[in-house]
Amino acid sequence: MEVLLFGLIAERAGARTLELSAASTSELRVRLAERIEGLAALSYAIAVDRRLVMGDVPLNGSEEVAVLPPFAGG
Amino acid sequence: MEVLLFGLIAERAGARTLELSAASTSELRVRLAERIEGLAALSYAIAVDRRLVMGDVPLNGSEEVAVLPPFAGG
Amino acid sequence: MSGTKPHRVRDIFVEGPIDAAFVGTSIAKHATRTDIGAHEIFLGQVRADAIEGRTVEALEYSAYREMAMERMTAIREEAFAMWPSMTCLHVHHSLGTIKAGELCFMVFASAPHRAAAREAVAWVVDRVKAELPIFGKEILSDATHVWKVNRSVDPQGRPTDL
Amino acid sequence: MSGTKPHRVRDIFVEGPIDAAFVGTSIAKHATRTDIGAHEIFLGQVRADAIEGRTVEALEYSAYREMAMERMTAIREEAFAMWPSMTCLHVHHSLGTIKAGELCFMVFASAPHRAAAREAVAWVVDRVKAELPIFGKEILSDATHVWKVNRSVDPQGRPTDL
Repeated sequence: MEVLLFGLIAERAGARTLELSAASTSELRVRLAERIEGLAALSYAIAVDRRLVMGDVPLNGSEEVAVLPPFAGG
Repeated sequence: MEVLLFGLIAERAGARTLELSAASTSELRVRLAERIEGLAALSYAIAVDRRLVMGDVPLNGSEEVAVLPPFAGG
Repeated sequence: MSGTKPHRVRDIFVEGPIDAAFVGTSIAKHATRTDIGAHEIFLGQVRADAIEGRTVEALEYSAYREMAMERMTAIREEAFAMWPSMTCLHVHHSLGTIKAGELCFMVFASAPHRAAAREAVAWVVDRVKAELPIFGKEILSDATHVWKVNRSVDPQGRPTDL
Repeated sequence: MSGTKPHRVRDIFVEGPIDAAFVGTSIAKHATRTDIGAHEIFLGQVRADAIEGRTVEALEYSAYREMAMERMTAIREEAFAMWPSMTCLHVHHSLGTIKAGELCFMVFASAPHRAAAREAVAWVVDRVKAELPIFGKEILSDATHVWKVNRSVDPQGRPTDL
Protein backbone atom coordinates (compact mmCIF):
# COMPACT_ATOMS: atom_id res chain seq x y z
CA MET A 1 0.00 0.00 0.00
CA GLU A 2 0.97 3.64 -0.43
CA VAL A 3 1.68 5.30 2.92
CA LEU A 4 1.44 9.10 3.21
CA LEU A 5 4.26 10.87 5.05
CA PHE A 6 4.22 14.35 6.51
CA GLY A 7 6.46 16.98 8.07
CA LEU A 8 9.60 15.75 9.80
CA ILE A 9 8.86 12.12 8.79
CA ALA A 10 8.62 13.04 5.10
CA GLU A 11 11.83 15.05 5.45
CA ARG A 12 13.68 12.09 6.98
CA ALA A 13 12.30 9.69 4.39
CA GLY A 14 13.12 12.10 1.57
CA ALA A 15 9.66 11.33 0.16
CA ARG A 16 5.97 12.25 0.57
CA THR A 17 4.85 8.63 0.11
CA LEU A 18 6.29 5.16 0.63
CA GLU A 19 5.13 1.89 -0.95
CA LEU A 20 4.96 -0.71 1.83
CA SER A 21 3.21 -3.96 2.74
CA ALA A 22 1.91 -4.45 6.28
CA ALA A 23 -0.98 -6.48 7.71
CA SER A 24 -1.26 -4.32 10.82
CA THR A 25 -0.15 -0.98 12.21
CA SER A 26 2.41 -2.80 14.38
CA GLU A 27 3.94 -4.37 11.30
CA LEU A 28 3.74 -0.99 9.56
CA ARG A 29 5.89 0.54 12.34
CA VAL A 30 8.52 -2.16 11.78
CA ARG A 31 8.52 -1.62 8.01
CA LEU A 32 8.74 2.16 8.40
CA ALA A 33 11.74 1.80 10.75
CA GLU A 34 13.48 -0.32 8.10
CA ARG A 35 12.96 2.34 5.46
CA ILE A 36 13.44 5.58 7.40
CA GLU A 37 16.76 6.07 9.15
CA GLY A 38 16.50 7.32 12.72
CA LEU A 39 12.72 6.75 12.90
CA ALA A 40 13.09 4.93 16.22
CA ALA A 41 14.02 8.20 17.89
CA LEU A 42 10.98 10.06 16.56
CA SER A 43 7.45 10.27 17.89
CA TYR A 44 4.73 9.82 15.35
CA ALA A 45 1.12 8.69 15.12
CA ILE A 46 -0.62 6.60 12.48
CA ALA A 47 -3.89 7.63 10.90
CA VAL A 48 -6.04 5.03 9.14
CA ASP A 49 -8.74 6.42 6.88
CA ARG A 50 -8.07 9.88 8.37
CA ARG A 51 -8.49 8.85 11.99
CA LEU A 52 -5.70 8.43 14.53
CA VAL A 53 -5.41 4.83 15.70
CA MET A 54 -3.98 3.72 19.01
CA GLY A 55 -2.48 0.27 19.68
CA ASP A 56 -2.40 -2.39 17.00
CA VAL A 57 -4.99 -2.27 14.21
CA PRO A 58 -5.24 -4.73 11.28
CA LEU A 59 -4.76 -3.36 7.76
CA ASN A 60 -6.13 -4.90 4.54
CA GLY A 61 -4.22 -2.68 2.17
CA SER A 62 -7.22 -0.68 0.95
CA GLU A 63 -7.06 1.92 3.71
CA GLU A 64 -5.65 5.42 3.44
CA VAL A 65 -2.69 5.21 5.84
CA ALA A 66 -0.70 8.22 6.98
CA VAL A 67 2.30 8.71 9.28
CA LEU A 68 2.01 11.90 11.30
CA PRO A 69 4.65 13.69 13.37
CA PRO A 70 3.46 15.89 16.24
CA PHE A 71 0.92 18.52 15.24
CA ALA A 72 1.93 22.16 15.13
CA GLY A 73 -1.12 24.04 13.88
CA GLY A 74 -2.13 27.41 15.23
CA MET B 1 -22.88 74.88 41.30
CA GLU B 2 -23.39 73.53 37.79
CA VAL B 3 -24.48 69.89 37.84
CA LEU B 4 -23.93 67.75 34.74
CA LEU B 5 -26.84 65.58 33.59
CA PHE B 6 -26.69 62.56 31.28
CA GLY B 7 -28.89 60.14 29.39
CA LEU B 8 -32.38 59.58 30.74
CA ILE B 9 -31.84 62.17 33.52
CA ALA B 10 -30.90 64.88 31.01
CA GLU B 11 -33.90 63.91 28.91
CA ARG B 12 -36.27 64.22 31.87
CA ALA B 13 -34.73 67.52 32.96
CA GLY B 14 -34.80 68.84 29.39
CA ALA B 15 -31.25 70.10 29.97
CA ARG B 16 -27.63 68.91 30.00
CA THR B 17 -26.79 70.99 33.10
CA LEU B 18 -28.64 72.41 36.10
CA GLU B 19 -27.56 75.28 38.34
CA LEU B 20 -28.11 74.16 41.95
CA SER B 21 -26.88 74.80 45.49
CA ALA B 22 -26.25 71.86 47.81
CA ALA B 23 -23.86 71.34 50.72
CA SER B 24 -23.89 67.57 50.40
CA THR B 25 -24.89 64.82 47.97
CA SER B 26 -27.95 64.11 50.14
CA GLU B 27 -29.07 67.70 49.78
CA LEU B 28 -28.27 67.51 46.09
CA ARG B 29 -30.68 64.57 45.72
CA VAL B 30 -33.45 66.64 47.34
CA ARG B 31 -32.74 69.64 45.08
CA LEU B 32 -32.66 67.43 41.98
CA ALA B 33 -36.02 65.89 42.89
CA GLU B 34 -37.49 69.40 43.17
CA ARG B 35 -36.26 70.30 39.70
CA ILE B 36 -36.74 67.07 37.74
CA GLU B 37 -40.26 65.67 37.60
CA GLY B 38 -40.46 61.92 38.24
CA LEU B 39 -36.87 61.67 39.45
CA ALA B 40 -37.96 59.74 42.56
CA ALA B 41 -38.84 56.77 40.35
CA LEU B 42 -35.43 56.70 38.64
CA SER B 43 -32.19 55.09 39.68
CA TYR B 44 -29.14 57.24 39.32
CA ALA B 45 -25.67 57.64 40.79
CA ILE B 46 -23.73 60.78 41.64
CA ALA B 47 -20.14 61.31 40.57
CA VAL B 48 -18.00 63.90 42.33
CA ASP B 49 -14.84 64.88 40.49
CA ARG B 50 -15.40 61.97 38.12
CA ARG B 51 -15.71 59.30 40.79
CA LEU B 52 -18.92 57.60 41.90
CA VAL B 53 -19.77 58.39 45.50
CA MET B 54 -21.84 56.23 47.81
CA GLY B 55 -23.72 57.51 50.86
CA ASP B 56 -23.62 61.16 51.86
CA VAL B 57 -20.61 63.25 50.86
CA PRO B 58 -20.11 66.98 51.65
CA LEU B 59 -19.86 69.38 48.70
CA ASN B 60 -18.13 72.78 48.73
CA GLY B 61 -19.39 73.90 45.35
CA SER B 62 -16.03 73.67 43.55
CA GLU B 63 -16.38 70.00 42.61
CA GLU B 64 -17.39 68.65 39.21
CA VAL B 65 -20.72 66.99 40.03
CA ALA B 66 -22.56 64.70 37.64
CA VAL B 67 -25.84 62.79 37.79
CA LEU B 68 -25.58 59.42 36.05
CA PRO B 69 -28.35 57.03 35.04
CA PRO B 70 -27.44 53.33 34.70
CA PHE B 71 -24.52 52.64 32.38
CA ALA B 72 -25.14 51.03 28.99
CA GLY B 73 -21.74 50.86 27.30
CA GLY B 74 -20.66 47.93 25.17
CA MET C 1 0.88 49.50 20.08
CA SER C 2 1.35 51.27 23.40
CA GLY C 3 2.33 48.57 25.84
CA THR C 4 5.01 50.86 27.17
CA LYS C 5 2.65 53.78 27.80
CA PRO C 6 -0.38 52.45 29.66
CA HIS C 7 -0.73 55.68 31.64
CA ARG C 8 -1.52 58.03 28.81
CA VAL C 9 -5.13 59.23 28.76
CA ARG C 10 -6.46 58.30 25.34
CA ASP C 11 -9.77 59.02 23.76
CA ILE C 12 -11.59 55.75 23.26
CA PHE C 13 -14.60 57.41 21.64
CA VAL C 14 -15.35 57.53 17.94
CA GLU C 15 -18.30 59.36 16.38
CA GLY C 16 -20.57 56.89 14.61
CA PRO C 17 -20.01 53.19 14.00
CA ILE C 18 -16.63 51.47 14.10
CA ASP C 19 -15.68 50.58 10.53
CA ALA C 20 -14.82 46.91 9.95
CA ALA C 21 -11.96 48.08 7.72
CA PHE C 22 -10.58 50.05 10.68
CA VAL C 23 -10.33 46.77 12.60
CA GLY C 24 -8.37 45.30 9.68
CA THR C 25 -6.06 48.34 9.68
CA SER C 26 -5.54 48.04 13.44
CA ILE C 27 -4.56 44.38 13.02
CA ALA C 28 -2.14 45.21 10.18
CA LYS C 29 -0.32 47.78 12.33
CA HIS C 30 0.93 44.98 14.58
CA ALA C 31 2.97 43.25 11.86
CA THR C 32 6.14 45.01 12.99
CA ARG C 33 5.76 43.69 16.52
CA THR C 34 7.27 40.25 16.03
CA ASP C 35 7.10 39.49 19.76
CA ILE C 36 3.31 39.14 19.36
CA GLY C 37 1.95 35.61 18.88
CA ALA C 38 -1.74 36.14 19.60
CA HIS C 39 -4.41 38.76 19.02
CA GLU C 40 -7.83 38.56 20.64
CA ILE C 41 -10.56 40.93 19.48
CA PHE C 42 -14.04 41.49 20.85
CA LEU C 43 -16.52 43.46 18.77
CA GLY C 44 -19.94 44.57 19.88
CA GLN C 45 -22.57 44.86 17.13
CA VAL C 46 -25.97 46.52 17.54
CA ARG C 47 -28.69 43.84 17.61
CA ALA C 48 -32.15 44.38 16.12
CA ASP C 49 -33.82 43.08 19.27
CA ALA C 50 -37.60 42.85 19.45
CA ILE C 51 -39.10 44.87 22.30
CA GLU C 52 -42.83 44.34 22.78
CA GLY C 53 -43.55 43.97 19.09
CA ARG C 54 -41.22 46.73 18.01
CA THR C 55 -37.67 46.34 16.70
CA VAL C 56 -34.48 48.12 17.73
CA GLU C 57 -33.35 50.07 14.67
CA ALA C 58 -30.38 51.84 16.23
CA LEU C 59 -28.61 52.68 19.45
CA GLU C 60 -27.84 56.29 20.29
CA TYR C 61 -24.85 56.52 22.60
CA SER C 62 -23.73 59.43 24.74
CA ALA C 63 -21.11 59.55 27.47
CA TYR C 64 -19.63 61.54 30.31
CA ARG C 65 -16.40 61.62 28.33
CA GLU C 66 -14.01 63.03 30.93
CA MET C 67 -14.98 60.49 33.57
CA ALA C 68 -15.03 57.66 31.02
CA MET C 69 -11.48 58.47 29.93
CA GLU C 70 -10.24 58.60 33.52
CA ARG C 71 -11.90 55.27 34.31
CA MET C 72 -10.49 53.76 31.10
CA THR C 73 -6.98 54.87 32.04
CA ALA C 74 -7.35 53.14 35.41
CA ILE C 75 -8.71 50.00 33.76
CA ARG C 76 -5.81 49.97 31.28
CA GLU C 77 -3.24 50.29 34.05
CA GLU C 78 -4.86 47.51 36.01
CA ALA C 79 -5.03 45.27 32.93
CA PHE C 80 -1.30 45.73 32.19
CA ALA C 81 -0.55 44.98 35.86
CA MET C 82 -2.65 41.80 35.73
CA TRP C 83 -1.28 40.62 32.36
CA PRO C 84 2.27 42.03 32.26
CA SER C 85 3.11 40.07 29.09
CA MET C 86 0.38 41.93 27.20
CA THR C 87 1.93 43.87 24.32
CA CYS C 88 -0.92 46.25 23.59
CA LEU C 89 -4.54 46.98 24.33
CA HIS C 90 -6.87 49.03 22.15
CA VAL C 91 -10.37 50.06 23.19
CA HIS C 92 -12.85 52.01 21.08
CA HIS C 93 -16.49 52.84 21.73
CA SER C 94 -18.95 54.61 19.48
CA LEU C 95 -20.94 57.74 20.29
CA GLY C 96 -23.96 58.98 18.34
CA THR C 97 -26.31 56.84 16.29
CA ILE C 98 -25.26 53.26 15.50
CA LYS C 99 -27.69 51.28 13.35
CA ALA C 100 -28.50 47.60 13.85
CA GLY C 101 -25.75 45.53 12.23
CA GLU C 102 -23.10 48.20 12.82
CA LEU C 103 -20.19 47.89 15.25
CA CYS C 104 -20.17 50.00 18.42
CA PHE C 105 -17.41 48.57 20.62
CA MET C 106 -13.97 47.06 20.14
CA VAL C 107 -11.54 45.60 22.67
CA PHE C 108 -8.33 44.32 21.07
CA ALA C 109 -5.43 42.83 23.04
CA SER C 110 -2.17 41.34 21.79
CA ALA C 111 0.39 39.25 23.64
CA PRO C 112 3.14 36.71 22.99
CA HIS C 113 0.76 33.89 23.99
CA ARG C 114 -2.99 33.64 23.73
CA ALA C 115 -4.04 33.20 27.39
CA ALA C 116 -3.05 36.75 28.34
CA ALA C 117 -4.76 38.30 25.31
CA ARG C 118 -7.95 36.27 25.75
CA GLU C 119 -8.27 36.83 29.49
CA ALA C 120 -7.50 40.53 29.24
CA VAL C 121 -10.14 41.10 26.55
CA ALA C 122 -12.88 39.38 28.56
CA TRP C 123 -11.93 41.31 31.68
CA VAL C 124 -11.72 44.69 29.94
CA VAL C 125 -15.11 44.16 28.22
CA ASP C 126 -16.68 43.47 31.64
CA ARG C 127 -15.05 46.51 33.23
CA VAL C 128 -15.98 48.88 30.42
CA LYS C 129 -19.61 47.76 30.55
CA ALA C 130 -19.75 48.12 34.33
CA GLU C 131 -17.65 51.21 34.99
CA LEU C 132 -17.68 53.61 32.05
CA PRO C 133 -20.42 56.27 32.16
CA ILE C 134 -21.82 55.54 28.72
CA PHE C 135 -25.55 55.87 28.08
CA GLY C 136 -27.56 54.27 25.32
CA LYS C 137 -31.00 54.88 23.88
CA GLU C 138 -32.58 52.13 21.81
CA ILE C 139 -34.42 53.73 18.88
CA LEU C 140 -37.42 51.56 18.02
CA SER C 141 -39.22 50.99 14.74
CA ASP C 142 -42.20 53.10 15.86
CA ALA C 143 -39.88 56.08 16.52
CA THR C 144 -40.18 55.72 20.30
CA HIS C 145 -37.12 54.90 22.38
CA VAL C 146 -36.10 52.90 25.44
CA TRP C 147 -33.04 53.64 27.59
CA LYS C 148 -30.70 50.67 27.65
CA VAL C 149 -29.37 49.37 30.97
CA ASN C 150 -26.48 46.93 31.23
CA ARG C 151 -27.61 43.97 33.25
CA SER C 152 -24.22 43.82 34.92
CA VAL C 153 -24.80 47.11 36.74
CA ASP C 154 -27.28 47.50 39.58
CA PRO C 155 -29.79 50.37 39.77
CA GLN C 156 -27.34 52.53 41.73
CA GLY C 157 -24.76 52.18 39.00
CA ARG C 158 -22.62 49.77 40.98
CA PRO C 159 -21.15 46.84 39.10
CA THR C 160 -22.66 43.58 40.26
CA ASP C 161 -20.66 40.98 38.39
CA LEU C 162 -17.07 41.85 39.25
CA MET D 1 -22.28 33.23 7.78
CA SER D 2 -23.06 29.53 7.75
CA GLY D 3 -24.71 28.86 11.08
CA THR D 4 -27.33 26.84 9.28
CA LYS D 5 -24.82 24.60 7.47
CA PRO D 6 -22.33 23.37 10.03
CA HIS D 7 -21.98 20.02 8.28
CA ARG D 8 -20.50 21.23 5.02
CA VAL D 9 -16.84 20.32 4.55
CA ARG D 10 -15.05 23.59 3.94
CA ASP D 11 -11.46 24.27 3.14
CA ILE D 12 -9.93 26.14 6.04
CA PHE D 13 -6.53 26.43 4.35
CA VAL D 14 -5.18 29.50 2.62
CA GLU D 15 -1.84 29.65 0.80
CA GLY D 16 0.46 32.17 2.48
CA PRO D 17 -0.37 34.59 5.29
CA ILE D 18 -3.87 35.67 6.26
CA ASP D 19 -4.29 39.28 5.19
CA ALA D 20 -5.41 41.67 7.95
CA ALA D 21 -7.72 43.31 5.40
CA PHE D 22 -9.37 39.91 4.86
CA VAL D 23 -10.27 39.89 8.56
CA GLY D 24 -11.84 43.33 8.12
CA THR D 25 -13.81 42.08 5.11
CA SER D 26 -14.98 39.02 7.06
CA ILE D 27 -16.23 41.28 9.86
CA ALA D 28 -18.04 43.56 7.40
CA LYS D 29 -19.94 40.63 5.88
CA HIS D 30 -21.83 40.18 9.16
CA ALA D 31 -23.53 43.58 9.03
CA THR D 32 -26.66 42.05 7.50
CA ARG D 33 -27.01 39.61 10.39
CA THR D 34 -28.74 41.88 12.86
CA ASP D 35 -29.28 39.01 15.31
CA ILE D 36 -25.54 39.16 16.07
CA GLY D 37 -24.48 41.16 19.13
CA ALA D 38 -20.92 39.92 19.63
CA HIS D 39 -17.95 38.87 17.53
CA GLU D 40 -14.89 37.22 19.05
CA ILE D 41 -11.78 36.80 16.92
CA PHE D 42 -8.55 34.99 17.67
CA LEU D 43 -5.58 35.58 15.38
CA GLY D 44 -2.27 33.73 15.52
CA GLN D 45 0.77 35.72 14.41
CA VAL D 46 4.22 34.21 13.74
CA ARG D 47 6.60 35.20 16.54
CA ALA D 48 10.32 35.89 15.96
CA ASP D 49 11.29 33.63 18.86
CA ALA D 50 14.94 33.23 19.78
CA ILE D 51 16.14 29.61 19.63
CA GLU D 52 19.68 29.09 20.94
CA GLY D 53 20.97 32.39 19.65
CA ARG D 54 19.13 32.21 16.35
CA THR D 55 15.83 33.87 15.48
CA VAL D 56 12.70 32.44 13.89
CA GLU D 57 12.29 34.22 10.56
CA ALA D 58 9.30 32.29 9.26
CA LEU D 59 7.09 29.27 9.76
CA GLU D 60 6.56 26.87 6.91
CA TYR D 61 3.26 25.02 7.30
CA SER D 62 2.09 21.85 5.61
CA ALA D 63 -0.93 19.69 6.38
CA TYR D 64 -2.66 16.41 5.75
CA ARG D 65 -5.47 18.38 4.19
CA GLU D 66 -8.12 15.69 3.78
CA MET D 67 -7.87 14.56 7.41
CA ALA D 68 -7.67 18.16 8.64
CA MET D 69 -10.88 19.04 6.81
CA GLU D 70 -12.69 16.00 8.20
CA ARG D 71 -11.53 16.79 11.74
CA MET D 72 -12.52 20.44 11.28
CA THR D 73 -16.01 19.43 10.17
CA ALA D 74 -16.39 17.33 13.33
CA ILE D 75 -15.09 20.17 15.51
CA ARG D 76 -17.52 22.61 13.86
CA GLU D 77 -20.47 20.31 14.45
CA GLU D 78 -19.49 19.82 18.07
CA ALA D 79 -19.02 23.58 18.56
CA PHE D 80 -22.52 24.34 17.19
CA ALA D 81 -23.94 21.62 19.46
CA MET D 82 -22.18 23.09 22.50
CA TRP D 83 -23.08 26.72 21.69
CA PRO D 84 -26.40 26.46 19.83
CA SER D 85 -26.89 30.23 19.90
CA MET D 86 -23.70 30.70 17.83
CA THR D 87 -24.56 32.38 14.54
CA CYS D 88 -21.39 31.58 12.61
CA LEU D 89 -17.90 30.21 12.95
CA HIS D 90 -15.03 30.87 10.54
CA VAL D 91 -11.67 29.11 10.73
CA HIS D 92 -8.71 29.73 8.46
CA HIS D 93 -5.16 28.40 8.66
CA SER D 94 -2.19 29.23 6.48
CA LEU D 95 -0.07 26.80 4.49
CA GLY D 96 3.35 27.58 3.02
CA THR D 97 5.79 30.18 4.29
CA ILE D 98 4.54 32.74 6.82
CA LYS D 99 7.07 35.32 7.93
CA ALA D 100 7.44 36.62 11.49
CA GLY D 101 4.80 39.31 12.05
CA GLU D 102 2.36 37.75 9.58
CA LEU D 103 -0.92 36.09 10.50
CA CYS D 104 -1.27 32.31 10.16
CA PHE D 105 -4.49 31.38 11.99
CA MET D 106 -7.94 32.88 12.49
CA VAL D 107 -10.89 31.64 14.54
CA PHE D 108 -13.90 33.98 14.34
CA ALA D 109 -17.22 33.29 16.09
CA SER D 110 -20.35 35.43 16.23
CA ALA D 111 -23.40 35.10 18.49
CA PRO D 112 -26.23 37.19 19.91
CA HIS D 113 -24.34 37.47 23.23
CA ARG D 114 -20.64 37.45 23.95
CA ALA D 115 -20.27 34.41 26.24
CA ALA D 116 -21.04 31.92 23.44
CA ALA D 117 -18.69 33.62 20.97
CA ARG D 118 -15.85 33.92 23.47
CA GLU D 119 -16.11 30.38 24.81
CA ALA D 120 -16.46 28.84 21.35
CA VAL D 121 -13.36 30.64 20.03
CA ALA D 122 -11.18 29.49 22.93
CA TRP D 123 -12.45 25.92 22.58
CA VAL D 124 -12.02 25.78 18.79
CA VAL D 125 -8.48 27.19 19.01
CA ASP D 126 -7.57 24.43 21.48
CA ARG D 127 -9.15 21.73 19.35
CA VAL D 128 -7.52 22.88 16.11
CA LYS D 129 -4.07 22.97 17.75
CA ALA D 130 -4.55 19.52 19.27
CA GLU D 131 -6.41 17.64 16.55
CA LEU D 132 -5.65 19.00 13.10
CA PRO D 133 -2.73 17.32 11.30
CA ILE D 134 -0.83 20.53 10.54
CA PHE D 135 2.96 20.55 10.60
CA GLY D 136 5.27 23.53 11.00
CA LYS D 137 8.91 24.13 10.38
CA GLU D 138 10.56 27.13 12.04
CA ILE D 139 13.00 28.68 9.57
CA LEU D 140 15.88 30.20 11.55
CA SER D 141 18.13 33.15 10.79
CA ASP D 142 21.07 30.84 9.99
CA ALA D 143 18.99 29.04 7.34
CA THR D 144 18.61 25.91 9.49
CA HIS D 145 15.19 24.81 10.66
CA VAL D 146 13.46 23.26 13.67
CA TRP D 147 10.19 21.34 13.54
CA LYS D 148 7.58 22.98 15.74
CA VAL D 149 5.59 20.87 18.22
CA ASN D 150 2.47 22.12 19.96
CA ARG D 151 2.94 21.73 23.68
CA SER D 152 -0.68 20.71 24.01
CA VAL D 153 -0.07 17.45 22.12
CA ASP D 154 1.92 14.56 23.58
CA PRO D 155 4.67 12.77 21.61
CA GLN D 156 2.19 10.23 20.22
CA GLY D 157 0.10 13.02 18.79
CA ARG D 158 -2.60 12.65 21.43
CA PRO D 159 -4.11 15.84 22.79
CA THR D 160 -3.15 16.30 26.44
CA ASP D 161 -5.11 19.35 27.45
CA LEU D 162 -8.66 18.48 26.49
